Amino acid sequence: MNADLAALAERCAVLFPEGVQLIDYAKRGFHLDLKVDPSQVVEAARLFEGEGFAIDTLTGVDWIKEEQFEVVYDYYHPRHAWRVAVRTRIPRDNPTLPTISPVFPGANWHEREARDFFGIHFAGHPNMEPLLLPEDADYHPLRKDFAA
Amino acid sequence: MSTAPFSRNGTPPETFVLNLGPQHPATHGVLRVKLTMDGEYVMRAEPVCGYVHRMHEKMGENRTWAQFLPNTSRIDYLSAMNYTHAFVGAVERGAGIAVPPRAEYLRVITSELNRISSHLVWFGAFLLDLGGFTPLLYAFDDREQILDLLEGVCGARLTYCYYRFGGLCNDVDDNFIEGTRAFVRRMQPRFKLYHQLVTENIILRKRLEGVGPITAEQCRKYGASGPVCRGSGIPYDLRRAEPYSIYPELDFDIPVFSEGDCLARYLVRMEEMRQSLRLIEQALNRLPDGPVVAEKVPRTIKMAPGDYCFAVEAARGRFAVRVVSDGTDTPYRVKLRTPSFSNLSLFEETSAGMMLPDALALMGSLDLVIPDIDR
Amino acid sequence: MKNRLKEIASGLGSLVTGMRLTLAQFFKKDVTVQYPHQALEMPPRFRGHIELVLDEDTGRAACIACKLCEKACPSECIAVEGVKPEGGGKKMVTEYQLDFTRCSLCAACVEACKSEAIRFSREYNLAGRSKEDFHLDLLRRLEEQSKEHAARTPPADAGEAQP
Amino acid sequence: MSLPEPFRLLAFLVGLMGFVALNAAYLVWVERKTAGRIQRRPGPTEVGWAGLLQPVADGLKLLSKQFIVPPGADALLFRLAPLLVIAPGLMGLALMPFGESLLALDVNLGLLMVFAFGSINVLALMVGGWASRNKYAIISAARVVSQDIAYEIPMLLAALTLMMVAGTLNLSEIVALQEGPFWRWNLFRLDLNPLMPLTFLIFYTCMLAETNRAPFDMAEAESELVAGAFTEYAGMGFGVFFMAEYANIVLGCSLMTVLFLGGWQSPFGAYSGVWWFLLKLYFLVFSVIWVRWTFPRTQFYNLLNLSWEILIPFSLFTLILTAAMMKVM
Repeated sequence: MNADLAALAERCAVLFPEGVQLIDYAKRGFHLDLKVDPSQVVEAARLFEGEGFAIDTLTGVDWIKEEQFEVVYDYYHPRHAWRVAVRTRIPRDNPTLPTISPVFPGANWHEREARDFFGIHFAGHPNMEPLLLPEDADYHPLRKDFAA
Repeated sequence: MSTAPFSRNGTPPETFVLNLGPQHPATHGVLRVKLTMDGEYVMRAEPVCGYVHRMHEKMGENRTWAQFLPNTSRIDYLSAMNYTHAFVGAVERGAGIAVPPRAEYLRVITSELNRISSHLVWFGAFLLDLGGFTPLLYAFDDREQILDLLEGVCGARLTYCYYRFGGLCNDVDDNFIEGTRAFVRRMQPRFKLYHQLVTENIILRKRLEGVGPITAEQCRKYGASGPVCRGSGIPYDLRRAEPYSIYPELDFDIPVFSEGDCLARYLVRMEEMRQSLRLIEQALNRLPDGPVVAEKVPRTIKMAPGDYCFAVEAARGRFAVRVVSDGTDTPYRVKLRTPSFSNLSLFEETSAGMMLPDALALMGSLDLVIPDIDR
Repeated sequence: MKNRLKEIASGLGSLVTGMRLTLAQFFKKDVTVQYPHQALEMPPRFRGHIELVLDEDTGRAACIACKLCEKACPSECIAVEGVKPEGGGKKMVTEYQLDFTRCSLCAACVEACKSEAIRFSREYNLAGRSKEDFHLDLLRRLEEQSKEHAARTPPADAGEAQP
Repeated sequence: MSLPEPFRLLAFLVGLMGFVALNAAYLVWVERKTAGRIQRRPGPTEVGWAGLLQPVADGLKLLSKQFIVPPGADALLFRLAPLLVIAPGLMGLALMPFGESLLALDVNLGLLMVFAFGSINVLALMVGGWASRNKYAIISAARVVSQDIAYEIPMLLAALTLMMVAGTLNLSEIVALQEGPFWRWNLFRLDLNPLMPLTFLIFYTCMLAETNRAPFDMAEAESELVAGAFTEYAGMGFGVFFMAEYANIVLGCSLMTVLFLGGWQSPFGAYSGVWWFLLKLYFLVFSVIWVRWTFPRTQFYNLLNLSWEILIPFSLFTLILTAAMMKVM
């Protein structure tokens, strides 16, 4: 099983020079960790979509000390049960990322949720209204500097 | 199966917007679906959620690890055990706490009991959506047995806070074990009753066969998991695909149907209840003695910085907790990946062109729990 | 045409079995408990709201107001005040407020308490007209219970003081 | 009891209204008790002994509620719909031969009139649904129309078979013809129509669909259309719709008793009387309630296919078969 996983890791290392790590599942809960430049997000999504991966979720983390948002895309493979985490870092002041909803329509809702909680704007997203917060919500609760 | 005669000889259909309002018998919770209807046919269904949004993820950030435990059983109150198992697993994985075998076995037994009680609620509510009222009462009659068992063990009936980091909060007593064995014996004839009364019923078959087809491709594109993707031919069950706890040691099989219609999802869940019974029986036979909680569990959890995931096969599908820790005693970020969120996201695409009762049958077969969507 | 007839026949068959089953259930005893007339017995580990434990020898609450439970509670519903008696010895609890509207019954406080001073009561008939009804003063409740308990001391009650 | 003509009829009609009101009230109690028994729970027990006063309590509650006409609704039609719904039930029962002389109107075309009144029910539900300007009600009104049309035809064909077997449309004569032990009843007259039980089954299914009951309750599908055509009705408006539903059930079941089970004829030839009629009637009503609490709801297009593809061909076939048998015999 991990022979093809290692092969996949090589292919990613070629495409995404920033960093590919094979992770021990028992320790961290996923198999492959990928650091990707924000502009290559769609390319990574297309690569995994081609490999037969499914979209799992999109996690935003607010690293306020480094003035950065970290966005982690999770993909899993229904047949081989691999789990891949693709990470990107975007500046905190005007956080924008290209949308991957044409590749994975499921990401549409996850991106709207990230916009609600962090204010990350996804360029090219079909309808960027709030999903879980009221329509007129201009606050972003999951930011560390959000005063309740 | 009904396909909509949308463009009658070219003239655009005059549509009207029907609010399957936040308060509606078929939504089983506070979910609003804006239906653009052409007569009886649904042209576009747009779920509007957020009515039960409580921001569990922010609560995770300003409570210590142990204080977040009660939240986990309130995200999806129907499979509270599995959800606590995921959070407790993530913290144990991060802080490196070992769990004694007896605790692992009891976790599997209580999680599977919780799965059966959740499927029984789904079975009753799904039949209610289709107009059959009586099976709901029979299902709840069985579910009462499970609730009494779990109440005897941990004192709560729905939002159990039973698991702790490193094991359980207290051990089970003998009448829990006797009660569970009696429950397993009692369920066999009950399944036969459900099978004859409901599964073989011609009206129900006509109501579910070929209704609401979801393709494996759609499941992959939207990340649908649990019985929804197993009904469309994807044999992805976390207890086998990403084994955790002692599931690898127990032998059970994963029901998979490839038609992808409401009947397939219905049969998957009915078969899953039988498999859970098998699991409980095996786990009960092999229940080891010994402590129920690890010895040296630190009062305040210290975890190396970094992020840790733990995923669990809840009743509705894959529930994953991603915990990001910065070494302090409160989590830096708690991400809750809930199955109903992804399962509902494919409703818009799959319900286009269906009639209203079919669309509601499809929504019922997705087995949605609304607080699970909004978190 | 042939299998259509067979399908209709099997369809009718399934309808008849359905009717037979519900008629069979019709004649069975009902399974429900008529709540106001009959009440269920709560299991020993049932989690009602927490209550203070009566310390047998001192006749007062066993709580030493160490505030461990107050710190452990995720939703800050416990407020404890204590005072150190002049003659030394353990602190005495003077005030124990529980805001039961926010409590999620997670047993964090009961487990945090080192001196076994609080436990879960088996109260479930908790109807109240306003939220203030659920700001419970556990100390006063304990005193009332011990007074009641003292009033009918002769019958050896199983230590389960029902208010 | 020989009152002059107009007063006799008046007394009968008042008696019938009392019968329908009592029926509507206590059939609700029977339904809730039966549903309870089937679902292994006791049903209403608090109000009065074993809940017997429950219908009275419901009635008082409905009477005390205000009859609100929703804004923008067509006030006249909104108020007219409940009247239109209860009328056919009453008029249909007026033609029913309850006993030897217990008959309000002895009309030669009794069977035809009952069906004529039966079709007003569709109009009333549609008017009620349309007039309350509520999207759910409009959907349900549309469903009622297509459902009842689809089920009127097989019902008429089955009634036609009966008419050929009995040779007359006068209900009391049909009952008189079925005199004698129970194998003289039309249901068991296989010599005239070997498929008589099938016609009985078709008639029963169509009656269920006509009264929007059980597997065919598409109009008032509570889990989809909230309350169907009478979502917007409150107070006695809803009460009348409720009463009309039970009046229609009683009308349908009594029609079947008259046509198939020999009306007030006793099964062993002697002591015939109105009690046999009521016994058979309430057995059929019990079966309608029993069916409701057993089956889920059919899907709309299955419902129509069931009628156009199965019921109509079968009833046509029995009609032709009966005609052939009559010719041969």
